[in-house]
Amino acid sequence: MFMKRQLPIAIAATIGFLTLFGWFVDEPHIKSFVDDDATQWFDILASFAMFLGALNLLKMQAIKVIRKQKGWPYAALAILGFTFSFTAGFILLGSYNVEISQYDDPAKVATVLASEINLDEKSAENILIAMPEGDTYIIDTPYFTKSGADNVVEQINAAGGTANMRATEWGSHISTRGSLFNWMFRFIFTPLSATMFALLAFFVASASYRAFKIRNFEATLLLISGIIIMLGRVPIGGHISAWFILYIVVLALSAGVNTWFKNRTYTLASVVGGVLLVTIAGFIMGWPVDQPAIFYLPVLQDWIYNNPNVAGARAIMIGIGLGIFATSIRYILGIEKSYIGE
Amino acid sequence: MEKFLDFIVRAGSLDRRYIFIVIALVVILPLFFPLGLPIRPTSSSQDVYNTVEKLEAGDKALVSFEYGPSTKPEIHPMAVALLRHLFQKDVKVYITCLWPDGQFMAMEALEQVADNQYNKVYGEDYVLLGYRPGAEAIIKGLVSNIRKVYTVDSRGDFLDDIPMMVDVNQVADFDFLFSASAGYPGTVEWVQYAADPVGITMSTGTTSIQVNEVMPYVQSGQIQGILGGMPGAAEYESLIGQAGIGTSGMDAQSVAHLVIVGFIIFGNISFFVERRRSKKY
Amino acid sequence: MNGSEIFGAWVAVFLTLGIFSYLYKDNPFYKIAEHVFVGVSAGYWMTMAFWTQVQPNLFGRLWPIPEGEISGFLMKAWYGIYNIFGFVLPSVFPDGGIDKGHGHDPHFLYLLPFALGIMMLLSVSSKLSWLARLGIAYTVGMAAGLRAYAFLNSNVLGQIKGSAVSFVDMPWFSLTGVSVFNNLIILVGTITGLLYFYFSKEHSGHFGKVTRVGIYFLMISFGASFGFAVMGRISLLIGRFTDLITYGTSTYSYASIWVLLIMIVLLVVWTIKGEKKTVS
Amino acid sequence: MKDKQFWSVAGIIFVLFMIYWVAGHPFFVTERGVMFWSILIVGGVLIYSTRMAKRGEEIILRSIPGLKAVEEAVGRSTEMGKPVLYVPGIMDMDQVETVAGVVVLGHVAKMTARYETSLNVPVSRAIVMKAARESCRESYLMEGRPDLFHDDMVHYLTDDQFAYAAGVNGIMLREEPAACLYMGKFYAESLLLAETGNSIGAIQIAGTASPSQIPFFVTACDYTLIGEEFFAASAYLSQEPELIGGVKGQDYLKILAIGVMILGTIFNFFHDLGWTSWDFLAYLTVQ
Repeated sequence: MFMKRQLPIAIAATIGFLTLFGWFVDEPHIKSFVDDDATQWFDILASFAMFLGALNLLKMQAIKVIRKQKGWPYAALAILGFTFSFTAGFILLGSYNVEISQYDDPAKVATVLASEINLDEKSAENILIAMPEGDTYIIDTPYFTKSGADNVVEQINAAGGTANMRATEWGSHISTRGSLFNWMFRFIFTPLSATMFALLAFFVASASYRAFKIRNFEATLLLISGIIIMLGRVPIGGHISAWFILYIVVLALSAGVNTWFKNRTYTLASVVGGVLLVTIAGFIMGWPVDQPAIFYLPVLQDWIYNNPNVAGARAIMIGIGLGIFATSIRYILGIEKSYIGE
Repeated sequence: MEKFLDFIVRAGSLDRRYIFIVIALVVILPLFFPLGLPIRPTSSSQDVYNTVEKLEAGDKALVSFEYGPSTKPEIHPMAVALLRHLFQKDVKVYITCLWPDGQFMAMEALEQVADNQYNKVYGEDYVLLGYRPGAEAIIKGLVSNIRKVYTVDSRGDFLDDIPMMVDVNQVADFDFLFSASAGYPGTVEWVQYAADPVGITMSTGTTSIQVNEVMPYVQSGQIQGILGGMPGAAEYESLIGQAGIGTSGMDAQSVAHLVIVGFIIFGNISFFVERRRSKKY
Repeated sequence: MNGSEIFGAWVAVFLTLGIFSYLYKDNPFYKIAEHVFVGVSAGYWMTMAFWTQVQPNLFGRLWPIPEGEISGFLMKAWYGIYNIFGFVLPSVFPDGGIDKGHGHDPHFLYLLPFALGIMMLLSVSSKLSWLARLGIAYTVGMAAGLRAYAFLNSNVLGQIKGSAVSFVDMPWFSLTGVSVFNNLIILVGTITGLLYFYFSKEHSGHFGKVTRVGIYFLMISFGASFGFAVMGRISLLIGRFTDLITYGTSTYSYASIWVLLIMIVLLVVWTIKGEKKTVS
Repeated sequence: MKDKQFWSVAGIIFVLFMIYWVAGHPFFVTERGVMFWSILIVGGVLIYSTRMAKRGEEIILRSIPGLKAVEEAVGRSTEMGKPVLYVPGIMDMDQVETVAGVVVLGHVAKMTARYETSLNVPVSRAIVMKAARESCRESYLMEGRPDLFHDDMVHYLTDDQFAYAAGVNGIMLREEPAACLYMGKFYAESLLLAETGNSIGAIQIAGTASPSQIPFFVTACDYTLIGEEFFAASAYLSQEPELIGGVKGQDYLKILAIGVMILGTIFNFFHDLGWTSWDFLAYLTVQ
C-alpha cells in the first residue's frame, strides 16, 4: 500500500521542492540537477515510455485486424508503417559508403567510378586527380546494401585502386543523407506533416468565414483587428489608400447612428456629411495614400499589434502564470493527486 | 430583389468545401499566371539591401541557417535571394547551421545559386561549415575561435586546407553577418552573443510571427534591417531585380488574404439579411 | 536523379494528395495516408528517442569509454555487464564503451532514471501497472517545480514589470513608437483584462463594466493573432503547392499530375458507388 | 488573522530565514532574492486561502459557462447514444497544462460513468496514457461502475503532432462523437481538431493555456476556457473546499499584482521626474 499510494506522493513532493528551491542554492550538484539532469531524466523516462505507447498502438490495431473489424485493412497499414520505420531505425541501415583512398592509374579507376556516379569518364578522372594527397574520395550517394558497396570496392581494387567500404555508424544514421531512415524522413514523414500543417490554410479560411460575424461588439472587435492585421501585413495593404478606409469608417459610423437613433434623417445626414467632409479634406491634402496615418493599414496594424494586443496578451499571460503557479503548488503539496488515481 | 436576398442567405450557409476550392485556386493560379502586383519594399527590407550593397568584392559574409522543412516556405526564399545578392557582388560566403535540418536547407540553396546560377567554386568563393549542436555555445565559440568549433567543414575537409579560410579565425574577421532564423536558437542569440559584443554589422530574416519579437533590436540599430516572412523575401527579390519563389508567392498571398476578407464580408452580409428576415417573421 | 529519389517523389506526392483529399471528405486515400502516418511516425519518434536520448545520454553516461585500463573489481563487473549487452546488441553497445562526450567516469546517479524507465516498461503487465506511478510522480513533481519558478518569473513578475509603464519624456499621442496615450492603453488594458479572470465575484454592476472592457482587449488580441496565423498558414500552403509543382516536372516523371488524375478518377468512382448503395 | 497555526509557522520560517541571512547566507543565490520572496509570498497566500476554505469560509464563484456545459455535453451524448471524445493536449506530463487536463479528465470520467456513456481518450504520449488510465479507473471505481471501465478507453496513437491530429480527425469522422473536449496544451493542430469537430456537429468545449491557440478555439468551439479559467476548472468541477480556496487565493494574487503594477507606475513616474532616486523597476529584477 505504501509503495502504491504514499511513495508516489512523496516523490512528487521531494522532487517538486528540490526543483523549485534548487534555483536559489549555489551548490554545484543541486545546480546541475536543476539546470540539466532533472529534465534529462524526464527525457530518458519518456523515451522508455514510448516503447509502451508503441505496444499499445500495435495492440489496438492488431485487435482490429484479428477481429476483422470495420476498416481493418487500414489498421494493417498502420502496423506495416510502424514495422517499416522500426526496420529503418533499428535493423536495416541502408547506408554504406565507398571511399577511394589511392589509385595507380586514374583512368582505370575512373571507368568504374564513372558508371557509379553517372558522369563521363573524363570528369570522373578529373575528380580523382583533383583529390589532394593523402585524402579520400567518398562516392556521393551511399549504397543501400552492404553487398552493393562491397561489389564496387572489389571492382575498384581490381582496377588498381584502393577502396574500402565504411558503414554509416548506428545512431548517426538518423541524420545522414542516404540512409533508409533519412529516405523515410524526406519522402514519407516530411510531406505528411507539411501537408497536415498546410491544411490549416483552408481551415483558417473556413473558420474565419463562419466565426467572424458581427454578432455583438466583442465579435466585431475580433473581426476588425483580424482584418486589419491580415491586410496591413501583405504588400496589397500598402496600396489601399487611407481615404478608402476613411470612407468605410464614415459608412460604419452612419450604420451605428442608424441603429442608435433609428431615424432616417439622421442617418442620411451623417452619411452625406461624412462623405462630404472626407472628400473636401482629401482635395485639400491631395489624396496621399498613407495620410492620415491613423487610417493607413500598415501603420494601423503596427499600432494594434504593439498596444491593445500587447495589453490583452499580457493579461492572459499573467493569468496563466498565476494559474500554473497555483496548480503546481497543489501538486507539490499533494492537495491534488488524481493524476495517479487517488 | 427578394430572389437575390434568398441567394445571399443560402450562400451564407455555404458548404465549406466551396471555400476550400476557392482558396486552393487563388493560391495555385497566381503560381502559374503571376499577376505581377507591384511590391513596395518596406524600409526595413531596404535597410538589409543597403547594408549588403555597401559590401565590396572579396568581403566576407557569414550566413547562418536556422530553419527546417516546416518553415521552409517562409525562410528559404529570402535565403536564396540573399545568396544571389552576395554572389552577384562577389562576396565570399561562409555558412553555418545552428539547426540540424538547416544543413539540408543550405545545401539545397547553394546547389541552386552557387553551383547552377553563378558557377562559384567551393572552398574559394563559398564554404559550408555545417551543423554543430550547442546553440548559444556555438555562437560564443565562433566569436572566440572558429577552429575550436569547426576543425572540418561539412565535407570533412580540414579548415586549414580550405583557401578561403586563411586568416579567418573569429566572427570579428567577417564584414557582414546574416541570420536566416525560424526560432530558437536564432536571431536573438546572434544579437546577444555575437553582434553586440563584437560590433559586426548584422541583418536578419525571420518568420512573420517572429518579426515583432526581433523588431526592438532593429529599431535600436543593433540589427540593420529585417526581412519578415515570405513578403520580406518578395521585397528583397524585387530589390535585387531577380524574381523568385517569394515574388510568385506574394501574388498568391495577397490574393488569398483579399479573398478571405471577401469571404468574411460576404458572410456578414448574408448574416445581416438573415437576421433581418427572422426579425420580420 | 537516381531511382530511389524518383520513387520517393511518387510516394511523397501520393501521401500529400491523400491528405489533401480529406478536404473533399473522408475517403480511402485519406484513410491510407492517415494510418501510414500514425504508424510511421510512432516508429519514427521511437527511433529518434532511442538514438538521441537513451543510447547517448543514458547508456553513454553509464558506460563511457574509461580512461586507461579498467581497475577494481566493481568496475570490471560493471563493464562485464556492458560486454554482455554488447554481445547481444553490438550496434547499440560498441566495443569498449560509448563516447558521447560525457567524460570517462560512469554517472551512477543515472541508474535512477534507468530504473524508472524499466519500471515504466514493466507496468505493461496489469499487476505491475502501479509501477508507472513512480515515473509519473517524478515527472509531475519535476514539472511543477520547474514551471512554477519559470512562470512566476517570466509570466508574472516580468509582465508586471513591463506594465509599470513610463509617462515622462514622450509625446502625448503617436501611433508609431511610444507615447503617453499608447502606454495608458497598455496599462488600462492589462488591468481590466486581468480583472476579467477574477473568479470570486459575479461580473455585474460597475465591476461588470470594467471586466467588459477587459474582454474587449482580449478580443482585439485574439483577432490580431488570428490575422497573423492566416498569413503564416497561407505561406505554408504556397510552399506545399510549389513542391507539388516541382514533383510534376519531367525529372520526376510527372508524378504529381499522374497521381492527381488517378486519384480524382478513383474518388469519382468511389463516390458514385457510395451513392448507389445509399439509394438502394 | 484567524488562522493562528498558519501565522505561527510562517513566523517561525521567517525568523529562521532571518537568522540564516544574518549568519552570512552561505549557498544562497542573492541575485534571485526577489524571486525567493515572491515565491514565499505567493505560496503563502495560496496556502492561507486554502486553509481558510477548509475551515469553512464561504466562497462564491462566478459562473463559467464552459464548465456548466461539460455536464450538458455528456448528457447530450448519452441521449444520442454517441461517445464522448476527450483530448488531453499533445504534450507530455512535464507540462502543467497536461496534468491539469488529466485531472479534468477524471471529473469527466465520473460523469460518463454516471451516465453510462462511452468515453474515448486518444493520447499522444505514453506517460499521459498511463496517468489518464489511473485517473479514469479511479473515477469509475468511485462511481461504482468498475465494470464499465476498460484500459483501452485511453489509448496511444503517436508522439507526432500532426500524425496525432490526423489520427484524431479519423476517429472523429468515423465514430462521430457527440461531444469533443480539448483540455491541455495545444499547438498548431488545435484548429485542425476544432474544425473537424465542428464539421461533424459535435458540442465542443476547449480549455488551454497556450496563448497562441486560444483564438482558434474561441472561433471554432462552442465554449472555451481561456487561460486561467482552465486551471480553475478542477476546483469548479469538484467543488472541494481546498481547491476552491486556491481559486480564491489566485484572486487575492491578482489584486496584489494590479496593486504592484499601479504602485510601480507611480514610483516610476517619480523616478523619471527625478523626485526620488529609488528605481523601482531596477529592484524588480527578473532572473
